[in-house]
Amino acid sequence: CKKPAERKEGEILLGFSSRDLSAEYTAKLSEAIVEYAKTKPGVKLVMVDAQSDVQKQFSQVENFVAQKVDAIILNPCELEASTPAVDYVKAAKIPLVLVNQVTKSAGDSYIGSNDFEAGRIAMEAIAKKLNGQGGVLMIHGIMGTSAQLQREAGAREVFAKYPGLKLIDQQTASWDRAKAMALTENWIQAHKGKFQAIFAHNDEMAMGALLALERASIKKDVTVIGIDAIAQALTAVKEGRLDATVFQDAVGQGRGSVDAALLLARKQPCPKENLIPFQLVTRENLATFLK
Amino acid sequence: MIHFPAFDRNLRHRVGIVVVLVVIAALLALTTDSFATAANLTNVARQVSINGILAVGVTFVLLTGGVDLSLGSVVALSGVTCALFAHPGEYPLFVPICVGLLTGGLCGLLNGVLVTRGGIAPFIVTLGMMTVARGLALILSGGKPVANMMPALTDLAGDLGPLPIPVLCFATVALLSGIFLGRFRLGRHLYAVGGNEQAARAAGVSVTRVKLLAYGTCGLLTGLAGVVLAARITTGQPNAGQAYELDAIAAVVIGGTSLSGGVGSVIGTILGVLLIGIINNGLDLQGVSSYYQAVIKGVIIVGAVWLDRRQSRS
Amino acid sequence: MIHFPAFDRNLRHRVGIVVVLVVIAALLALTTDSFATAANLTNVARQVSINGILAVGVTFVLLTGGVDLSLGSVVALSGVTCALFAHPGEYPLFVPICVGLLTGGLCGLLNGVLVTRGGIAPFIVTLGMMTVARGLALILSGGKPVANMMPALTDLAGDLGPLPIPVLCFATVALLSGIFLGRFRLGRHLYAVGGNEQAARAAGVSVTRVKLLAYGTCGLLTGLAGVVLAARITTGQPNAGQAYELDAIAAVVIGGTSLSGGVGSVIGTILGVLLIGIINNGLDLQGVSSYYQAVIKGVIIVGAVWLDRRQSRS
Amino acid sequence: MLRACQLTKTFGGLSVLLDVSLDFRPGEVHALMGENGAGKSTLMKLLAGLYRPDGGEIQWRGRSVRFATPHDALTQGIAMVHQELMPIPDLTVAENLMLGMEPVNAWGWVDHAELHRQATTWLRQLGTDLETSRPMRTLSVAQMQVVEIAKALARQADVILMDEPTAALSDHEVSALFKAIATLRQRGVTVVYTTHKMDEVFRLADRISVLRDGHLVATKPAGEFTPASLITQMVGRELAQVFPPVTTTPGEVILTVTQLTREPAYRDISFTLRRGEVLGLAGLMGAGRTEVVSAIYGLQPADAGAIRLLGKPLVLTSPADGLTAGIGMLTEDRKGSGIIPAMSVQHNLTLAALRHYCRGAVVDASAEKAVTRQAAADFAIKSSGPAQAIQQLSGGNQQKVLLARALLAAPEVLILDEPTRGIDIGAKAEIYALIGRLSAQGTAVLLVSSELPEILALTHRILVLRQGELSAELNPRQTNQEEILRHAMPR
Ligand SMILES: Nc1ncnc2c1ncn2[C@@H]1O[C@H](COP(=O)(O)OP(=O)(O)OP(=O)(O)O)[C@@H](O)[C@H]1O
Ligand SMILES: Nc1ncnc2c1ncn2[C@@H]1O[C@H](COP(=O)(O)OP(=O)(O)OP(=O)(O)O)[C@@H](O)[C@H]1O
Ligand SMILES: [Mg+2]
Ligand SMILES: [Mg+2]
Repeated sequence: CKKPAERKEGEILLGFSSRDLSAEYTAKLSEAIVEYAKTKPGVKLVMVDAQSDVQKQFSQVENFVAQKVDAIILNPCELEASTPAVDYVKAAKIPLVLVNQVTKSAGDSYIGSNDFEAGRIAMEAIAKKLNGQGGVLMIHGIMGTSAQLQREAGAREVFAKYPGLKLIDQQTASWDRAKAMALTENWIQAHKGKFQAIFAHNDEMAMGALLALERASIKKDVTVIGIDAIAQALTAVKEGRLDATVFQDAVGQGRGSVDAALLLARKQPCPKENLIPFQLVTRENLATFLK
Repeated sequence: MIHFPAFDRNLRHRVGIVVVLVVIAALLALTTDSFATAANLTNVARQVSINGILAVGVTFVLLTGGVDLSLGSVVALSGVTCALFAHPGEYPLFVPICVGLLTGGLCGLLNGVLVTRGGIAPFIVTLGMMTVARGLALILSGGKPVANMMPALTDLAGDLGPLPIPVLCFATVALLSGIFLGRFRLGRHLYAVGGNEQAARAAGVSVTRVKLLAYGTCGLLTGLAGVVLAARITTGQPNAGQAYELDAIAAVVIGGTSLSGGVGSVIGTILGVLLIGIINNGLDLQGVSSYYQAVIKGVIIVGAVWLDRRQSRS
Repeated sequence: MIHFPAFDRNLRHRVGIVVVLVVIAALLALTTDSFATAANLTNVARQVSINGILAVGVTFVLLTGGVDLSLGSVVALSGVTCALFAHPGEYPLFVPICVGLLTGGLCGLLNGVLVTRGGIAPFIVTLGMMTVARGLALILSGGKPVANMMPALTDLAGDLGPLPIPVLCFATVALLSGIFLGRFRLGRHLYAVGGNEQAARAAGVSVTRVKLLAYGTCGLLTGLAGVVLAARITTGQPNAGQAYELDAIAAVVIGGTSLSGGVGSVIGTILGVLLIGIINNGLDLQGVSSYYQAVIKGVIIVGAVWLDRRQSRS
Repeated sequence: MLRACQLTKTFGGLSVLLDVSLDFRPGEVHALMGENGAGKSTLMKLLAGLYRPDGGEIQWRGRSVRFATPHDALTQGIAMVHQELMPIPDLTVAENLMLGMEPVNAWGWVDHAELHRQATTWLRQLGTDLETSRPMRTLSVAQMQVVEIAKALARQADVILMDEPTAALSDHEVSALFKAIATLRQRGVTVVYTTHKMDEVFRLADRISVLRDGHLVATKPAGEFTPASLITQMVGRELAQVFPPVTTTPGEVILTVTQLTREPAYRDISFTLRRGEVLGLAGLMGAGRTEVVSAIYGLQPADAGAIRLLGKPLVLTSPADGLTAGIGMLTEDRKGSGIIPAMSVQHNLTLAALRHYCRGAVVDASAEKAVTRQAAADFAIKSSGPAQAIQQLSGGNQQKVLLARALLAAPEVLILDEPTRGIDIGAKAEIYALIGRLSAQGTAVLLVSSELPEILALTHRILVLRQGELSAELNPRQTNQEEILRHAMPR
């Protein structure tokens, strides 16, 4: 069979399809993967960007299979919809590592964390801060994406636990800071004084909510928590503006997935699952996350 | 063999795009080992088929001088309705397929009715349909992907002999549409309406009927694309198809169809679809970073169209 | 007071939209306590100002019969370039602002050159620019938001007296553009080129210059929108502005500007911007679930345009 | 057979047709006459189903009918040749001609061979052998006009409404058309015919109806009219003299054209033009007259040759260059390169000379309005006001606006390409007088016209173009139509 020309004898070729490089967390994860792969001698990694399109990602996976790569690292777009891509790789008998997002079919190894957990941790923090009493607003990501669905589900579990916690209103801001800002401005008008916390499905939107609250000078009455621990969110936590965020270890996940892929490519045993837990970042434990 | 004067003429007109396509393909074949393999070429064909079906559909609308921005949302909506009727053991295979097609067709017809009877600009009508269909897809699915589809349906994304079924769908759709537009009276009337609506009306062509046909066909094919996509990703995904309309319309316009209507051909659309498909595939094969991919893709498309138009002017 | 016959006429022509606007506003004032408050109305004004600046800019392009799909990406790119020069203590305030404006203006001019000199369809040119500018924004920012902006710049999203500065920007831009299009010779030429390019040329109008002006102005205003957005969200966000072009073009077309060019007015555009803004605000205030928001928004927009066109026909 | 009963049509509160009752008999040629804006086209469009009447009814073979669309009228056997050209630019001549009647084969496919065969047959009947596979956009205005006529003939309708079919045609095609009309008449077909060319009416019409301001003022057999009485009926007053005598003598040479060439349209064109001179350019359809004068205006630059204005060589790449140099032009294609349809009469009028009505870069609205009012009076432009969209004006009135536009720029050299196309006899007389006045003021006029009487009466000198080459220079006082045609006919 034909091997790509740029491949030297004995070199290992890895294919990596990233969910969306224009999203900050995924970009960080992908960078970690690329950088870590560079430190491994005899390894070549090709990265492609699915731009959040399931069908496009499926095509990229097909391209990898056609190229006969030694292993594939997949950062799936979706829980359900990305399953056929996983099945396709398995049928082609190429080792597959899933990172940051599971699918219905399991790969040979999964590195990552569970979005359900992230939602739960963030909401728990809010509940604790409000002593289980108060009004909460929730800003969703793009509706129907698995991150949105699972983060919501995690948060809902907490609502069930604390009957004093009321979900006053919820709306999507499509992961977008400007949209979250406008939404929060509108909510400040509609629900003035009735809410004590805002939970945003990611930090971008949390930053938008934060800016709107600050502009209306009512931030001190409202707790804001996001997810992802992007750089700006960490700074905001440090400055005492943002109450908390949920840390996802992009570098840990990235390195773990490359290691797993190499093990599988060399036909060595590899753990089926490597869960890197989410951690709540507050002002108290911030130092460990600011490197 | 049957003689297709329109086919030959259109191919000759699009010589610029053909040249760009061939050059890019040759470059890719030379610089990568994987491009010119059967497996990869089948991949390219499979990958372009959904955009191809959409592009052929929207060719009808663009020829009449209209536009359809609702493609992506209607793909999602049809995928969802199809998947809702596709749980194993509930209905026979043709039910979800028909439901998906009908959903698309009805959305298209509604677009057509609003454009013709309502006298509203196609841009506004289909922009409205774009948000409405997306909302309906989310409502019907409860915001969650509709999974658990019957294997018979998801098999439709598989192969029939050496050829993937989606590719066969695209080929059939393109062939029939090409014949319809090139050879049938109603097809020619589509060009007439797009070229000069007043003149077509004065010559006794029923402009309303022609436009309804165009939007309806476009909707039906969008429904087909929705079903094929659902089969391929084994779910009805309410947020699928984002910005698919742009890729489809881009393919059509690259292929020489005028946005003001009256000029264009299915063969041009196919070339446009292939160009976009090969650029996407090639850039991924070359491992170009996705940020640079965007830049390169934009430059190649504009460059190809520039070459093509210069070619056909001289 | 200066007399603006064009202004009055345009307002009279858009009576349908005015009625819809008033009805919606009245409904909201009656059903919610919070709508008709000064604070909320300031909010609406603030929220529409970015879309408003973009819409006024793209009105120039649409009047010539062109289109600009690159608005959203260029907003992101200008925001990023502006933010790159906006770190505290590096440059004085005017540098990042000028860099942002220039970025937008250059993108617009390039669009214009490709359309006029290259003879490529505006749809393709600006679609290319859309991907290229997005790619550049990602490359320049390394894919991460460019944070750490000088307070002087982010203050530009604040208030000047009772009025938010973005609103003042929008109002100034709209006023100047309205005067330019309604009263200046070059403004008249813009309408002529859009109404019948050949005839405009035959009457001695320099079509190339007019189009360059239109695309350039649109680009410059897009750059302004990018700077205002960056100030508002305190970062240069490479993935900001997704689909902003659709909202902007929708506002313009709702306001009665024809996509085929030659007809339209800034006052119509303002009405379109306000309609979209009030719908968004109202649906949020009413707490309508986001699935239904999409459906309702689509229906209202199509309905408003239908009413308006019926009105102005009779 | 076809009867209009008390037809009324209003546009935006303005009645353009009031209580018009007329009947059309089988086998007659019925001429509809009237000034620009009298309502002739509106009446025809009502009969052809393009407009619906606001009052009254249409009777067809004794029954009252309502045509919702042109399609309804066509199926009943009523076809129309429209005053405005309606090309579908990117379809072929044959496809345009046979639109809606395409022959199909057993499979339901369009039979292209048959399509072209039929199209060729119809065109031959009109004396042209235009290639039917050419795209419509490559045709000249006259050629498009022929296709429009053939399109109506091909319907084989019982009533054919012809709205100024010969406005853009030269004599050769006109006589072919008349032959075709004679055959139609023998077959019992009704032809309703509108024209502003007086001679045609008396050659063709069996009966003449005159419309004035939307009212029917007379219907009589043609024999009962004389040209003078017809004009009086139309205009409402007597017209002393149509052609003013040429009294001026040309001055110094202002424009020199040497060896102008643009293959394949024309080659080796050289001539001079003097101040105050009216130079006629005659030729058959497609002889290249339009293309030559377009080059002098910068609309379609020539490939080779030189143009000098007052001895200074001109580089003309666009009409803007022509205008700045002091050359003005009225183009032949009213719809294509003339009007800006959605713009108001006022804005259309001042477009080319706008800089004269500006303070700095700002348009001076009051000056603009004043000049519009003046022009509307000078040219008797009939509109509901300067703010009316020009597309709502009658064809002749649109033409007057364009003529006024060309004059407002006050050019030293004025090119008029078919200036009186579709203009009524009264206004024509005024335009002729105007040309005389311009020439007296020293403006050099280059007049392209297919109406030979016009050229003969108005000019100082006539150039004849044959297939892109100058074939003769004639003195209008010492020549006649036959001689011009002899030089114009292809060898
Ligand atoms: N769509 C319209 N809207 C408003 N007014 C109109 C419209 N169409 C025609 N008119 C008006 O109706 C009147 C009659 O127009 P019509 O075209 O019937 O004249 P006509 O007799 O054919 O003149 P011409 O000899 O110049 O062709 C004109 O004054 C014109 O301005
Ligand atoms: N039979 C023909 N076949 C091909 N091209 C033709 C034919 N007749 C004319 N043309 C082209 O059509 C165009 C008509 O030329 P132009 O408009 O300058 O003619 P004209 O003398 O003004 O006549 P008119 O305006 O009455 O048609 C020219 O480009 C000429 O080359
Ligand atoms: Mg008329
Ligand atoms: Mg001519």
